[in-house]
Amino acid sequence: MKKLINSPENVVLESITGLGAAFSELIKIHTNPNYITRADAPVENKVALVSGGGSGHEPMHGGFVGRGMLDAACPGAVFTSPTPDQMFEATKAVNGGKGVLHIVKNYTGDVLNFEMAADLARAEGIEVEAVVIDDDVAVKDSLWTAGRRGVGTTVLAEKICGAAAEAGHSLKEVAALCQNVNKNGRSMGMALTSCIVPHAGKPTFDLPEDEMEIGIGIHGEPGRTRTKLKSADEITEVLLQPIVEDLPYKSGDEVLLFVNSMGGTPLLELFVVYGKAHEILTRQGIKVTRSLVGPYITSLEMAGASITLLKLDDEMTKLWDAPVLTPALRWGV
Amino acid sequence: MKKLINSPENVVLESITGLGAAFSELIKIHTNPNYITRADAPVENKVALVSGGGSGHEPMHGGFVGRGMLDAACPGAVFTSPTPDQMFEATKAVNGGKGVLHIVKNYTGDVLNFEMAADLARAEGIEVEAVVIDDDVAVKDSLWTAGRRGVGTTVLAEKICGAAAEAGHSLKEVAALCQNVNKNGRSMGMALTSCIVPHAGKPTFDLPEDEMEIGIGIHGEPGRTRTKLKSADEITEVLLQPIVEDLPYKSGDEVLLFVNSMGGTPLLELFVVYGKAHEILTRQGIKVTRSLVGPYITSLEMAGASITLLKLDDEMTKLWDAPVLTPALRWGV
Amino acid sequence: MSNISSSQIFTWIERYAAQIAEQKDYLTQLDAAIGDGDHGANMHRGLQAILVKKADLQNTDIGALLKGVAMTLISTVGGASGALYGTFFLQASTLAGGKTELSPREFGSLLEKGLAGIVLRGKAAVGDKTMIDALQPGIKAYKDSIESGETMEQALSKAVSAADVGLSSTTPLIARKGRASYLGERSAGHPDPGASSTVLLFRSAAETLC
Amino acid sequence: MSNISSSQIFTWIERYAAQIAEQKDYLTQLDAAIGDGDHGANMHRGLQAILVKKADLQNTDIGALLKGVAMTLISTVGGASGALYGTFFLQASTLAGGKTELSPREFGSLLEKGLAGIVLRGKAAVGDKTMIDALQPGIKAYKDSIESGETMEQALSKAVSAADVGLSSTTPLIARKGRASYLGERSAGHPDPGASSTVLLFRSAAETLC
Ligand SMILES: Nc1ncnc2c1ncn2[C@@H]1O[C@H](COP(=O)(O)OP(=O)(O)O)[C@@H](O)[C@H]1O
Ligand SMILES: Nc1ncnc2c1ncn2[C@@H]1O[C@H](COP(=O)(O)OP(=O)(O)O)[C@@H](O)[C@H]1O
Ligand SMILES: [Mg+2]
Ligand SMILES: [Mg+2]
Ligand SMILES: [Mg+2]
Ligand SMILES: [Mg+2]
Repeated sequence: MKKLINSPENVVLESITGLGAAFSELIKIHTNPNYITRADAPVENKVALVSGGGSGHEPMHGGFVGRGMLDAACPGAVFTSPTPDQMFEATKAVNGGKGVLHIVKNYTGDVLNFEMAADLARAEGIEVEAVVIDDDVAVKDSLWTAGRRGVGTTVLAEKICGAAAEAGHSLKEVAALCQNVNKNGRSMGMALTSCIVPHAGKPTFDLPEDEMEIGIGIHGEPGRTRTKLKSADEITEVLLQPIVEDLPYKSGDEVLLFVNSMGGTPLLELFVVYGKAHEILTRQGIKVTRSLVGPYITSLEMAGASITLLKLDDEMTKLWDAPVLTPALRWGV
Repeated sequence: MKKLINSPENVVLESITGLGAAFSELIKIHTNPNYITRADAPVENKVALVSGGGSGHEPMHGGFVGRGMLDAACPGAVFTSPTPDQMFEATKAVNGGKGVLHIVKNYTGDVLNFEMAADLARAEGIEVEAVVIDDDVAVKDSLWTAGRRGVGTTVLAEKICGAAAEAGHSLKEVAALCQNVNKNGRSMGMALTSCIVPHAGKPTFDLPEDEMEIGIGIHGEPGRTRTKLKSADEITEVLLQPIVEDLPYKSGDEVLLFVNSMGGTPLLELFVVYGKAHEILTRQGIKVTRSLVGPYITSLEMAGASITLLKLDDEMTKLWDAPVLTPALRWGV
Repeated sequence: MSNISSSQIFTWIERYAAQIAEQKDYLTQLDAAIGDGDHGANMHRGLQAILVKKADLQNTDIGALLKGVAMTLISTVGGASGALYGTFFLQASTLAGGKTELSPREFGSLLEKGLAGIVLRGKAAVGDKTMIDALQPGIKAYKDSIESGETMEQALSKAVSAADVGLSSTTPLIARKGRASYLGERSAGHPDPGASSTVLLFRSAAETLC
Repeated sequence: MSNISSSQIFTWIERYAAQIAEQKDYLTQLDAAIGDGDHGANMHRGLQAILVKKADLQNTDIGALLKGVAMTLISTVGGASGALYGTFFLQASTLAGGKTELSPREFGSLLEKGLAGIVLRGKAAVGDKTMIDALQPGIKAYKDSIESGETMEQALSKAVSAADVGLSSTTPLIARKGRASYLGERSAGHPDPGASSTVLLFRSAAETLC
């Protein structure tokens, strides 16, 4: 296993320690239980945003803690949802008296552990709302299943809701906005290679040299289908079409186009995908008015990409453009 | 070869087209010959900065074009220096009447092609200065060789000199500053895996599962030595020690610590290295006052990392903090 | 029929920890096929954390012991299994407050209470390809056996068998809950990792509680 | 001894393009060992670009032809070799302005002028493990042969042999110029890719210019 780590047991703690050292002006690392808060937390009279999930998706979520985005992030073990005590402590630490929003990706583990944390926090009199992000069109939605996974839209929701909280919106409003972002966001991803979970020490799945996985999640889990390798243009089509059809996104819509690297795919390639996606959408009359391109919600060193579309309204666009000052997203300030 | 591309021939053009579509407010793509300029180029009465090099190092250099950094970038074929006509056209396009600085990484191809371009530009009456960056301590310096490679310090020089140009410094001043940044910057890199050059279709070198290359450059070239895989802490020591000893950096020095991913190494791991490097320097009394962590000067999908130290003075620190608005670096604006 | 002492309960958990340690890679392998390849590591982390607290957990009543087990699992395992196994022991503990021994029948009620907690949290039913597919038939077999006057040994042996059958029944199923559900039809043909770790829970009980 | 016509010069370049196309992967392999694995692709890109301009380049004097070759290499190859081979042909072209044929001796002067251009740009000398190690002895052998009254065929055949010996001489060397120099002692034991493409330049000349 070729990794720049010391041991699978210590990688998460050592990594967030490094993150904290690099960005000590923006964030503060708390350990035992592990969570990351804004350096200036709690911010009085602001709705606080807490997210979290398994590690291995960096910069999400720790890299999104800071002004205009998250107040706290709770990193679990690699690909394993964090435990309730992490979210409970984080929630208490960032509560500024206006309530706390939990932004939860729809995985059974994340949902259950966040629920338990919210119960604990409410028992201490903290107002907590939770919004579950479930935007992955690769997974067929149904009342009878765990439903869709939460993927790329999470990043956008954290940015947009973080700006709303900064602007003084109430907990109910920020939660409703988060629901609305989730309702208007759709994603799909693919993998060229598997990743290696440090504890496992070998690839989660074997993928022959001429095949790829379509419809993968962000935990190294296999996708919906395995197909022969295709060109970047074809892959972009394969990812984009189910997304566009699902909402559906229509001619005249304004969208944010988010092309994400799963970690191992370099920018050179990512911008080829972005260019093609932009071209396809433009041809369909869908206007790309905002973009995000890069490794933002990753799967360790997995090679592959995901595409997220978010249908924007004026409010969301304004909130997207609002200042943000975090380790991984920085603008306007 | 598992890549999100359509063909090795088209990957660079398609990628910069995507880059241009994603950041049309900041940059403009010119083709035939290929170069990327600030959207508002030429900026009158400002020294213009032009850099360039082989592609495959993204976000460098195209991602660094914009306010407060480069005026133009010239992308060559993957790992192949651009041709003089690219730099010549770019130089003409961004010249705002105050002269143009060429920031050149020390590779024979880059140096020769930039020289030819400068000759052409000077023949048209444009004042051109060139500064060659050669900061790689893995390469023994000597009058009789091609000298050290230009690596991580290039990114820092482009940022700092871009800010100086923005602040109205003259061409002579910006060139002298660039020399000074180069004089105070040192780097060293290592690889866990080889990368695959699209045209070649297979790894540039074979690296057994339990070995790594120390002292690699950014073109998939083998390093100085091949050793058994070590822990992240040990690798950090192996990279940092020759850097610190070379300048040397001394107790009391203020430095910028830049920990760079070669592309395939995810942030989870990179921050482990950053944390260790920060700890080692702090123990030696070297004060890390600024940081940069992430994939900024890469080698396609190569797994590995490099460390760059830059000894800061007050002016450099101020210029580092100055606003920058490019696809890949954005702050203060 | 003799009662179950609190020290036996701890021995049960200790045996479970040993079995998980032994099967860790196998459980992870099962989870890699249809999940995210961490079930073995998750469970192992939690149970090792319990062993560290041995001194505290051994010298207390069954309610406090089970609550300690629950809280440790909840705060160290993470993932779906941490919340669910944690809830199982937490709910079970509520019926054992202050008790230092349990009758076989009481033990059955604890298991049922734990199961109800998992169902409430996870909203899965038999057939969804989860730990429930082993846990529910295992508990039912235990209770039926005790009700019909059989020994603890017989009851736990029947529980193991029923859980095992439940585990096997998950193989052809298409998952409807948990991470495996994202795979849709590709989840069929693999046993459920959580059901597999549940079988070990019964097996370690059979080896320690009679 | 007959003169070299401008159409022969183009045929030379065409043959060179064909040989590069054929040896592309081999050259790249040499460059992967001690450089960055692009020398074959670089040269191939440039020579294919020249072929595209065939119509223009064929109907012109030797000076313009060589200048066209030079400019195309310079603007399509990139890397060290683009600048250096480009400079070679550019400098050579300065001695052939308006000419439609060259005597063998004039041709030798062109080659020498080209070599001087490369040396001026690249500052390498024989022994630095670069194309110079093949180019310089090749040109010297050619000139010596012509001076001593031998035929074009003999002169070019000697040039090929001398260049080949030069190429072989690069194998044990530690590189002092170009990318291979970064490898230090690890560069020893591999032939230089640029010296290898230079041998092909002589070989294609031998096949087309006599
Ligand atoms: N809703 C649910 N109800 C009951 N058990 C579940 C549910 N979701 C998942 N599980 C169980 O959890 C197991 C997976 O646990 P684990 O791999 O540790 O967590 P995660 O899925 O978060 O990675 C599954 O094999 C399944 O038995
Ligand atoms: N300073 C120099 N003088 C002469 N030839 C050189 C010099 N530097 C490099 N070369 C030649 O260039 C060849 C490499 O060309 P190529 O691989 O196309 O360019 P790059 O090194 O930029 O990737 C080397 O094998 C060597 O023969
Ligand atoms: Mg998990
Ligand atoms: Mg090259
Ligand atoms: Mg799992
Ligand atoms: Mg080369």
